[in-house]
Amino acid sequence: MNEPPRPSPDFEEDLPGQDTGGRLVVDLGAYEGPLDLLLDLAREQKVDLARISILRLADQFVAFIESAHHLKIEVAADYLVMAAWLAYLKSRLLLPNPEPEDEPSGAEMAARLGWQLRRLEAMRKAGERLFGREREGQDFFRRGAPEGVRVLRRSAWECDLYDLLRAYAAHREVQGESEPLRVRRTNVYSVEQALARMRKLLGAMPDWSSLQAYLPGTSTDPFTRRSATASTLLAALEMAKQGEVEIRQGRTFGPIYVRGRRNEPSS
Amino acid sequence: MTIDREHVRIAEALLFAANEPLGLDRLKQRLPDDVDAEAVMAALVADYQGRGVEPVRVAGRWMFRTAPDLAEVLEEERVAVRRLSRAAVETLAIIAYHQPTTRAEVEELRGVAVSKGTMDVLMETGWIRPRGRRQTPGRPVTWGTTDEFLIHFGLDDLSDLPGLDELKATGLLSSDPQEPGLFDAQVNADRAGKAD
Amino acid sequence: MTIDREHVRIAEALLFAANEPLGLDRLKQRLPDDVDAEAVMAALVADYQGRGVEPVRVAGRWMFRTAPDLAEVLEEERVAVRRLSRAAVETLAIIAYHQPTTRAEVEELRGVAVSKGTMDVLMETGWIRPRGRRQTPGRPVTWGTTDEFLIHFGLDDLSDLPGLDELKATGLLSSDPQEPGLFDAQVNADRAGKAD
Repeated sequence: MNEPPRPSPDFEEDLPGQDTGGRLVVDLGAYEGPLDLLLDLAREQKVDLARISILRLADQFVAFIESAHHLKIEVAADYLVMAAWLAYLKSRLLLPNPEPEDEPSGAEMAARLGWQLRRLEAMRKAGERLFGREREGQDFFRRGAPEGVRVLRRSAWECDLYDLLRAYAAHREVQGESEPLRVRRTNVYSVEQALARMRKLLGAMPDWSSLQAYLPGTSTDPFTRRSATASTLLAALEMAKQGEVEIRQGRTFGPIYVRGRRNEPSS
Repeated sequence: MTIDREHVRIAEALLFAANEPLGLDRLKQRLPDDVDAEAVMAALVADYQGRGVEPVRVAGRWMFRTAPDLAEVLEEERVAVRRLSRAAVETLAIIAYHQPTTRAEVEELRGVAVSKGTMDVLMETGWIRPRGRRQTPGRPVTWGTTDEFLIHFGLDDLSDLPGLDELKATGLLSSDPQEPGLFDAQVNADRAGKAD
Repeated sequence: MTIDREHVRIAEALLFAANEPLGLDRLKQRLPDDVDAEAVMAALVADYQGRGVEPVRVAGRWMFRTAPDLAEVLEEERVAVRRLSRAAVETLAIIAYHQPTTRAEVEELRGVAVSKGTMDVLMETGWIRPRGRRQTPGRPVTWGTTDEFLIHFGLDDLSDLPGLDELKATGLLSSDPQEPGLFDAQVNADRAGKAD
């Protein structure tokens, strides 16, 4: 771990705080915060970070900040905070008692700082190793002009049997209403038939008789029966218009009665 | 003349990574001066004989392309599930129940024109097919359903399509087209009169 | 088991044609059902041993790429990769090794605020992505790396990150010291040194 930082092709190595001829050149701008500076100073101890002397590091840091101060370099607040904290840590480490009960011991604080530096160091190295790998676009290349996989779009149509049957049923319903007489023509009892039958029966009926009495009695089929009812009614109305019969109905939907027109004047 | 395998590798990588076909001149630029680029390409072509991709010369320049006989493998089907329109479902139903039937008959039954789009969609489903021509003036095409139709709707046979009575029994068909209620009231009234 | 050359050809053509790395599942889709896609890929890898291009597995999927030792010849193909700042490299490394991790955790580790510019640059590379939110007060966004990150650095899986095992073993990926005893010794050494 104490090897000198390996220059990486991807970023410029910062070389701040160079000791040129005994004169410290301070360039705080090159550091990424107080931890970065601490790490750089720790490297100067040239030992494994796990064995770094936190006391010595604190001295180095404070000295560094002081020199910056002497050179009237504006020092960012977080560096000053770190310097103050390190001074406090140093005092805690050197004066083992009395340790306040409610805060971590000086040793714990030092341990945490050492750990933080090791973690940062580890990540810095990890970044370097990552970027030291063979990389796409630098060391290897993808297919320059991939043909691509042609996409054929196909539609799958969704429709189940229920949809189909419902559609047909709906269609039949509509159709049923618009063409009600389609299949019934053969059973229709025509108005002409009804007229002929009424004229034939009229003489035989004595007085007011129910329209029902004029219906042909042969069919029990409800449709034929309804058709005959309608036609007989129409025939009766037609005959009434011609003056051949009289029609009477006591109430709405009540029974309809028919009788032959009396030839003698009613007056 | 022996070909340096390294030069073939270089040509291979260059062709692979290039985003447009490479001319021999470009290849020569990357190879040592005394190398016969044509021979290198010939060696590369030989290497790829019978493989899934191959170097080909198009308009005097080289490129890799996939072997033409594998074209089908390189097609990906994306299936988009779509719902049939109401008009299409109804038309399909009428064709299924009345086949063979003509478009004019479908239109007569539905009371509206069947759009070309509807027929196109139904053809696309693979569920209907032309079945012949009716021997009437104009010899219109008649339509029917396909085996694909039976498979899709889980029917063994066309006769498995439920009849009108069965539709009514399932409640799908609510009113009976054979029994319009037009005269019911009067008949009942008649009956009531009869009972007097 | 013998490998059908035709299946190798198909895999080869697919990988060549694809715009992105293909997973084994995609390959299986194009091969007959009973084909061992892994064995097919192993055969393809063997075929390309020592060639100028090679199939490699990155981000758990397969792609063809040029042989890394030919990098110099392909210099002209090189894309101008933006030089990342030290802050960006460090931030990327922290995100890669600690993912999912929050910006606050990155800041804590580096002891300095992460500028918006750094995150923007990393997002622009396509190597990091938001991965969700941590279920802690403020529900901060967590970050992780993308498949594009793995492809770029030629990694098959995040577990292949260089030095990951060592970092895990030393506990350096956790925020708390794993070996408190070590530090006691060190602090005692400090005191001893001071006493000299």
